[in-house]
Amino acid sequence: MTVRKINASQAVAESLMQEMARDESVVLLGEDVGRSGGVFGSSRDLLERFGPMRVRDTPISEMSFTGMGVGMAMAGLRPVVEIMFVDFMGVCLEQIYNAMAKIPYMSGGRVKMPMVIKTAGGNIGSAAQHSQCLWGTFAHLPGMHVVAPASVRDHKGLMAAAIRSDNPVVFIEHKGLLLKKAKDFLTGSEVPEDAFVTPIGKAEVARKGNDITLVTLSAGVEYAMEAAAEVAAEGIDAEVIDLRSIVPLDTETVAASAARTGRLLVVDEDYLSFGLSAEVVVRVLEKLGPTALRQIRRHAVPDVPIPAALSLEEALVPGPASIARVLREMAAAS
Amino acid sequence: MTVRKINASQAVAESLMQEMARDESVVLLGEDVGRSGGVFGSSRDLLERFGPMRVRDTPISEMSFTGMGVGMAMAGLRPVVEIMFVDFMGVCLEQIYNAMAKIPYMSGGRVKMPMVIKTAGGNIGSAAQHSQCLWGTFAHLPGMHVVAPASVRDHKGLMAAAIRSDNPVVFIEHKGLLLKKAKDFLTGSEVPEDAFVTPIGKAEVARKGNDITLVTLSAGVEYAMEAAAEVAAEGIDAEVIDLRSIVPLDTETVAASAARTGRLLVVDEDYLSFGLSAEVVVRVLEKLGPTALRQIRRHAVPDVPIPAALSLEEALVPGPASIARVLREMAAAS
Amino acid sequence: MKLNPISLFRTMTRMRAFDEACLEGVQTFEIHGELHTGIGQEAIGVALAQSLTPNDAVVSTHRNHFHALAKGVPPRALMAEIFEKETGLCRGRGGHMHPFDPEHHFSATGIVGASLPVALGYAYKFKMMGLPHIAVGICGDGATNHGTFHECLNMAAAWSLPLVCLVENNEYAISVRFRDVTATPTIAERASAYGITGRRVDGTDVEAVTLAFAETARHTRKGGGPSLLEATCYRFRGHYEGDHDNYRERAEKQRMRVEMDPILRYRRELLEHGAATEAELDAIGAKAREEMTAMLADVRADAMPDPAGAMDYVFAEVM
Amino acid sequence: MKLNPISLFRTMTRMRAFDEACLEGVQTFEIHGELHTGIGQEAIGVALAQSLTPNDAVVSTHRNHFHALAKGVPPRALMAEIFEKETGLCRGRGGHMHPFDPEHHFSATGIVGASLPVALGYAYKFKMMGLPHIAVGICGDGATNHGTFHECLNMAAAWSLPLVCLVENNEYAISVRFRDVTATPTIAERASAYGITGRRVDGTDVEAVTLAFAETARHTRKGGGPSLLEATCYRFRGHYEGDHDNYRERAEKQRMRVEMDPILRYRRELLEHGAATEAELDAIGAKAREEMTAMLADVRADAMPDPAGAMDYVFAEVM
Ligand SMILES: Cc1ncc(C[n+]2csc(CCOP(=O)(O)OP(=O)(O)O)c2C)c(N)n1
Ligand SMILES: Cc1ncc(C[n+]2csc(CCOP(=O)(O)OP(=O)(O)O)c2C)c(N)n1
Ligand SMILES: [Mg+2]
Ligand SMILES: [Mg+2]
Repeated sequence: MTVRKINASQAVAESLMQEMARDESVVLLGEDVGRSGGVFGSSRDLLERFGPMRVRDTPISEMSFTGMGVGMAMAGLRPVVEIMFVDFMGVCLEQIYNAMAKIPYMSGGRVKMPMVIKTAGGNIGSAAQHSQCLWGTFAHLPGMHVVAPASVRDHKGLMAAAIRSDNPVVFIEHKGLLLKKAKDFLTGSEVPEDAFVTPIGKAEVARKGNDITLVTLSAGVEYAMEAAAEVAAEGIDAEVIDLRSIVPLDTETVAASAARTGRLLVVDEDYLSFGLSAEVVVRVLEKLGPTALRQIRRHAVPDVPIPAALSLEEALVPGPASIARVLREMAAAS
Repeated sequence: MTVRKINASQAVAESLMQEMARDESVVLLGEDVGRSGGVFGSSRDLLERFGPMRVRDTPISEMSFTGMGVGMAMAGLRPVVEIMFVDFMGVCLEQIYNAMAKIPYMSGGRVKMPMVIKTAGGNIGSAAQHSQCLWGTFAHLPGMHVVAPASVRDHKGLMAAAIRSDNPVVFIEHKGLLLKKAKDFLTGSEVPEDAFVTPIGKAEVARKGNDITLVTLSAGVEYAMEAAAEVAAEGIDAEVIDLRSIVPLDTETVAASAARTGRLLVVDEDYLSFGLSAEVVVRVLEKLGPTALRQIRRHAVPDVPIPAALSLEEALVPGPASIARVLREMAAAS
Repeated sequence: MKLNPISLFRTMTRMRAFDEACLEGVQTFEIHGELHTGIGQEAIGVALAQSLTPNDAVVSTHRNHFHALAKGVPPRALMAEIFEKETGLCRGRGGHMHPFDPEHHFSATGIVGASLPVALGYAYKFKMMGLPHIAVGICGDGATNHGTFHECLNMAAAWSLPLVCLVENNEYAISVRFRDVTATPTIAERASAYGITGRRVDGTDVEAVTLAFAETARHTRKGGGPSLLEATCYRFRGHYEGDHDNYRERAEKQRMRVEMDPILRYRRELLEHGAATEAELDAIGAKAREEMTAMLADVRADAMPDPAGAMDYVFAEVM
Repeated sequence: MKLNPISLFRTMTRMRAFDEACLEGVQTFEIHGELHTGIGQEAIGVALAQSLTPNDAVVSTHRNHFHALAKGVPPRALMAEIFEKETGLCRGRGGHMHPFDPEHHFSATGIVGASLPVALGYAYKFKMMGLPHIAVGICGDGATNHGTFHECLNMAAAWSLPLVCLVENNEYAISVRFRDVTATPTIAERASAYGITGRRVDGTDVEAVTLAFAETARHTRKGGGPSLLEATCYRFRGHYEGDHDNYRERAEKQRMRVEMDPILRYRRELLEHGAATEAELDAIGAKAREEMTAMLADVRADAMPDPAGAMDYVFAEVM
């Protein structure tokens, strides 16, 4: 199988291309997915290849075209609905959580919902209404899988898995990763040319280590790898776990690592409270026992809207430097 | 001060009445709040008293009338916007979390947002799209206070506090409590006639106890009181804490109790994962230390949409019987 | 289109008997939650039944029983779902507001304004596949003031999708009067904002609404793009069972129950034109009630869902 | 209404110079994120400036600079906010998409379709208090296909609120052509769905759009209820700085930049009618650029917000 270096937006576009070629029922719709190829280029060339009925530029009517996706899925298609930025989910959450996520259950298993919500999150200096990750928001609401790829390879493999899944999947890309050059990925950017599937629900150990279990996902993995490399020089050996998906959450892999290290750090670019970080901690404790961990740390956006000024954003959003700082603090504390 | 027994919907209506009389800038709007007096009667008599400009029956246009509330607040009014059932927040979350919750911060503190979202949640056999609590969803998104009263007294006092607050407040009533008769409240239904304020952010110990710290809110408090009374006969002495608000979260009160009992149970009628229950546990551990608790339990809706059939709902939603069962299990385990 | 008056009458009568049977479950608390009956709005259900093909899709609302019956959803399974039985259409998981029948391309939603988008998805698929089917999105007058009405009609018209938007205008959204919250006297006239034809018809005149719906459906089925049909009617009972309904004048309700009862109206008409005798029509009524009473008895004997299965069906089996 | 041509010209010129000064910050990465300029749409900004009173409210969009300037937001504080400085209108917390100026009753949102609802709130308050002010909700052509357009115009009309909906129709929502996703050729004609008057005007003809907006505003201010004004225009730059903008033909862009430049057009007109000399107009341009260049230098010297204050302002001080 040929393997090349490509970037994340190419990986997503390639996966869409291959899945659409493979299965005629796959349809992509959203704002600017067609003539423009996606504001991050992650649907480039698809309109030319598949035409406007399968690659549909929509008006700015998210509530209705998300619901249109629900109807398409019920009618037997496999829609991929792009919500340009995850921040906009507030205009269409109704169709996402009351319809897409619940219809399989409400129908007593009679209706499948093979639908993907494709959206972009993450902090790249775009202020309060165009930053955010919000995977915690989706994950709290039952009935959907929530995926957020980190490596370029996973952008391709997890998108294929999401499209082929008979379950609704919220697929959250990170704007920073979409804009990153192939050569700059610490987790590598070698991607097989042929289509392949990365199973949803299995975390990956991105870096093995013995001292501290660092759990994160999406761009957090790149930041964590950078931080881990930095503190490694100081003798701190962090294990970096890329969750890949929040629902399902691979507690198994996390708990196995935390049982070894006794120290758990969750790095989350989403808001701190009532989200991913506490859930990971408690799942581990539920598995290992309430006193199994010597140290527990959460490093996330501290419940504040994302400010416009970079000087402020940097003070709030986890990045390589702040992660390294936390790792050092943890290492020093015991 | 005269004190009478009234029910929760009366308490809310009375509080609205008094606050509207007190302050001309308070305005109530939403579906069926006027001519019908609210589907649960919690805005009865207000239209007659204050007229249609201050008590506004709206069309089913939640996104826009929620945003209208935001504009009213910016223009100097104090809007109370009713979203009939919390389940409908998916059609207007945009204005709630991107505007109402963020504008104070985005404006660098120049704009105040004295706005209340009044809504009803809770499980009373109304199936997947008309049950749910969703306080975890609001709480994850920064910038708003999230309140859910339990006692009749708090329905009145917290509503007054919400209206007088310069911060946006999501006020989640429980349908079961709104429909409950005054005489059936275990937490009492004596309410002063005059207006009063119950501060937002301070939990209340609804029942003192030494064995297990049971943290809950809203109808959960009534269920917990019933369960605690039941197991008390068996020598299990549970302390029941009514959080009253999720944001701010009164970690102080919870941690103080848990430090004494060593056993923490969170009972949450909202979905289990990525919500209130894990957050409470981790806040306590962050305060007391990672190995401070002998037992940790979460009892919440196990990440499944609410089914229509009561036989199924009862199997999923915490109630007096299931809470008593968990308390017994905890007591037996150590 | 040739109408069979007796069949129209019978279908209306059976629909009403169906909902009346359900009402018995409300008295006994077998049905908890807020049941929305369609009583008074039967003629519109019949109009649907007369024109739809098995492959057409219908997406309905909280007030969906007649639309489901019209689309061919098995009444027995529907009633069992309304009673939340394991034998129900959705194994008791959905309940009366959320019946899903993929075989008959029928679904509903309890969220106002959420039906049209889903119908649009079916319409899109039909167009994409070049199929001669239509998707009918149903909503109430209240729902037409929701943003999705605008968004969906716009998209359907811009892309010429086979969507029929059928509005049941019963003048109220719970307690809120249509005229108090709507800028235009009719809904049909709003069609011009989408360059499509809108039509208003008396939805309690079963022949008129049947013909109007048939024409509308034919227009859309033939590739004419989306269409909008407003059928006026009146809801005879409270918004839901348990609604105090004190926001409508008693006099108004009494008058409307006489003037706007589609079954009574049609009965008078049939008798006047000698199309049937009193005895024949009474027999149809009696038979319908008998059928539904028997069905109710059957449904009551069905088992409730087993709590052990409460967590089933959240996700599809893993591939 | 008596227009002062030189003042119109000057205001347009200053607006463009303002945005051109901001563009310099994009080159240098002082402004990161996606800056949306209004270049090409100045005449509409001027129209606002001519008719609004200090007490009127304006709620704008992601493309808000000219509307802010028109409403009297101090340019210095606005530019500092665009550069995310502590001296900015919102202390660097809001940024270019979210300027809030309560003193001048101006705000904006980065969410498409989210401006009209907020404007409606101001309109409601004005009506409730019996004040003679109007609220202007601004949106793009793309935003008119969002549900809030429908919901807000409906409510405003049903309750006769003083809302002016001003649509800047630049034919594109990022890459999506208005005509590809909209059922009607114009937006103005959709007004009929709300029983209000809709009007379409050439938004690059500064006098025409100024007069049209003035009439529209007067109608609404006088208690005539809401109104809708569609101003046609063309966006000269990419949707945001950094946009590849390869979805618009180069030829189209070139042609439009000549034909639809409101400043060039008005310059030609003024010269033709002898209302001003080349030198006078050049001087106005030079002065505007000078002013904005100086402002830019000032802003650049301002401090970035102190990270220590990153958590401030989430909540108001406790009572
Ligand atoms: C988004 C949303 N808002 C509010 C409700 C509560 N609600 C249920 S039915 C209804 C009235 C609907 O009126 P209409 O569309 O005219 O239908 P009708 O009940 O008259 O058949 C309301 C407000 C809801 N289910 N969904
Ligand atoms: C709800 C929502 N959907 C999508 C976007 C992304 N977006 C920002 S501006 C824009 C296009 C807006 O077009 P239009 O309303 O015509 O305004 P213009 O940019 O042309 O001035 C889009 C799609 C958004 N900000 N909010
Ligand atoms: Mg109605
Ligand atoms: Mg535009």
